Amino acid sequence: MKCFFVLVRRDLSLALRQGSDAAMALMFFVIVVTLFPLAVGPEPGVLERISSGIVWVAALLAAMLSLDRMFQTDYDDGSLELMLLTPVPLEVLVLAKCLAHWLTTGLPMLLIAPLLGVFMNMQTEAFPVLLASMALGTPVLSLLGGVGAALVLGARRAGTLVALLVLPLTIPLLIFGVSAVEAAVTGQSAKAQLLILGAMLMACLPLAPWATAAALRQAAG
Amino acid sequence: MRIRKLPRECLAAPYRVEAGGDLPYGVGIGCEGIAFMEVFGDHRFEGRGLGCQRGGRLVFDRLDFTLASGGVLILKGPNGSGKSSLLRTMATLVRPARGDLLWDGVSVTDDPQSHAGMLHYVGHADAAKPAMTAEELLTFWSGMRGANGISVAAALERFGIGHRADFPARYLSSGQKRRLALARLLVSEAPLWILDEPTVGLDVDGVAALEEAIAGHRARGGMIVAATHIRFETGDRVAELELSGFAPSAGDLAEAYGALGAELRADAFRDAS
Amino acid sequence: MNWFHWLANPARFMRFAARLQPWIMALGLLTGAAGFYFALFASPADYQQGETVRIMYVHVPSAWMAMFIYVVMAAAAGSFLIWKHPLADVAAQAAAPVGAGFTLMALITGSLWGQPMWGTWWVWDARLTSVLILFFLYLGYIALVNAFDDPERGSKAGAILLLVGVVNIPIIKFSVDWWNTLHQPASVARMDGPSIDPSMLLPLLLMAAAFKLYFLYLLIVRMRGELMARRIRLLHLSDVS
Amino acid sequence: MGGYATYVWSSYGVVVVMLAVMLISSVIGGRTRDRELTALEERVGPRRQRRQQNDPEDTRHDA
Repeated sequence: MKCFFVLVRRDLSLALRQGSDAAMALMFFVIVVTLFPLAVGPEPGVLERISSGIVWVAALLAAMLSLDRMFQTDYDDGSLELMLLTPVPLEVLVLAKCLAHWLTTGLPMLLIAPLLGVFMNMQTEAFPVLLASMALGTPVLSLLGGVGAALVLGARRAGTLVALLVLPLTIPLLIFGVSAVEAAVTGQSAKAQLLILGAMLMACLPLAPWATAAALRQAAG
Repeated sequence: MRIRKLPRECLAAPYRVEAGGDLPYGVGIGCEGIAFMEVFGDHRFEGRGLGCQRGGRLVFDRLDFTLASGGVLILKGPNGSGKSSLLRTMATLVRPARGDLLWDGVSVTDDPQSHAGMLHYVGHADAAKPAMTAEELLTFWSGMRGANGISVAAALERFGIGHRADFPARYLSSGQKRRLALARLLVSEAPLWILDEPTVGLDVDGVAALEEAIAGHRARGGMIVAATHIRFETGDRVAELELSGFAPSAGDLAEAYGALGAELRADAFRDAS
Repeated sequence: MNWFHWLANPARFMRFAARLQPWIMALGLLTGAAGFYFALFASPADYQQGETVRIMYVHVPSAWMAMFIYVVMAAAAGSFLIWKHPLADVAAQAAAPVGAGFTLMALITGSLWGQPMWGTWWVWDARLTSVLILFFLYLGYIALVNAFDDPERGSKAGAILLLVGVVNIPIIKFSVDWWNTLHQPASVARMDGPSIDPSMLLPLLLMAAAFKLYFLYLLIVRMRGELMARRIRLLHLSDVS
Repeated sequence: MGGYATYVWSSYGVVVVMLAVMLISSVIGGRTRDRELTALEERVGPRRQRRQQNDPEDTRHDA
């Protein structure tokens, strides 16, 4: 268990020192959302209607942008091999990597999402649900993304490929995340959607690291 | 791992025993008269009929080796003969295409995770994160594997980079990065060291430090497999393995490609279509 | 189980498959001809959808095949990862383009069905949307398998992706259905219709059977090709060394 | 076909064409590889066949 925290701490301190990676994903998130009012026009009604979808799609895309860094540097400099050779189950280490990834990309996006909601004329009543749906959804994004990031290690054009592989798998997340916010906007209960998102997180928590670990082992071999 | 809990000074002590001294093999004098063999216990690492496949190509086949506590196995062979592949197979990073690896007579291929705790692997890459200092890197790896060796500062000192402890790895020269990678061997204990060209980039002092570390490791019952040009006193428990002797023949190549081997004659089914 | 192991030998499997091939072809042609006849001429037009219902007889079996082939590939991937048998990987890689082809077929016929029904070439109908996502999954698999210089790496990564995908498919299907009921106005007819008359069931099942036999035949042909490609690669390698 | 003939026939046309294209391209691909393999085996073959005759364990996968 100690290894888990040691690895999270290392990844966090690396992310802080090479802050540009995490910041770039966040900037991308903000810029993509900003493009939409410019593209579809600034009428508050239109923006409000599409706001939840835009924020979620932008979050998905921004997460994809940061994914290929997740294991790539460790793979390139040999750290990954050494991690495989620690006496800890690899799944635990994968979970630590995913947590670190979420803390550096998912969490900042989650925190800035209300601001983007304001940009998009979203009703303030919907903000708690937006935050809740993203709090449940972005960890799933990191976990699923980990599988993709591990699969493309050593592949040609890995950065693009990982998005092609992971984005279709995140569609359920998008559907329920957006619909939770929409329910809140129209004054309905978003409980069902949030529960389903929670179930997805619970299902991903054991399954995704397992698949990621298998992918990492074959990447090193 | 059967490592007796010893005070840190004791673990540091064996490195002062000179290689090739008069002491009976594997026994050194530490503080409080502890015999070093007890540090790792008596182990045996064997390979039986190993075959390894890289990029769809069989690089060596039907290879056997045996390594006992205190022993050294030096891999020899021209480029492409599979030295690195064999070392990676021994480290369970690569699954052998054929044959089996045994630790104390028990197969390790089915449970690589527990075998991983038994070994240190130093490959071509130094795993030096440019943004982390030497000390942080070593502390990290000792946290991952358990800090049961000598202290981080002492390990850095032993490889002569103590004065660079606070330097981010991006400012270290390639030789210093190599020393840093080797210092990892000392901060956490493992009976088996797998070293792939460990002296690349090292100067004379660096090689000497490595030799000292290796001698100390052996004196305490550790074993070493290496592809290296370091000269070892031949004789007691130093074996050489010439890999070019295990290059597969064409027939082996055909057979080893899984079950798509020699008997898959195209004409066996071509006529029927 | 014994039988399974017996067939796991590629040469033996191919010999066995070659003996099976003419029978599959005959049976496939028979069901195919009957299927086309019933679908186009010997079945009644739907009272609601008119003659366009005939498109269903190719659209729905294609969509079924798209799903079926993905599951077959995932099963092959599972046995490749567990038993490390290359034949399973050969099967998965040989089936992938066929699965993608059926998916594309389902999309095109769905679009041709949608135009007269809804007056537009594309509607975000639940089935069409799921099939579209499935198409992406197929393309992702094919892209991943071919993205490595070492074919072995591609095989293993692809197999893991297939297993992850097959776990996800029911979730995707569920979420798309859910999303669809949320956004679909009730007045628009669903593509599957309320209930299927037995006179429509016969051509549907015949076509489904014909498609399955076609897939089986093509799988054998493609597996043979893939095995040969591997043997060629092997001979090149042994030639070099 | 009740005015919808274009749609019905074109969808059946698409199906038939795609089925045919997949089948023909696979068969042609197989043939090309077959030829390549034959040529290769003729080139590399003699050496291999000699080896196999000497190798009593040739049938080990059948075991």
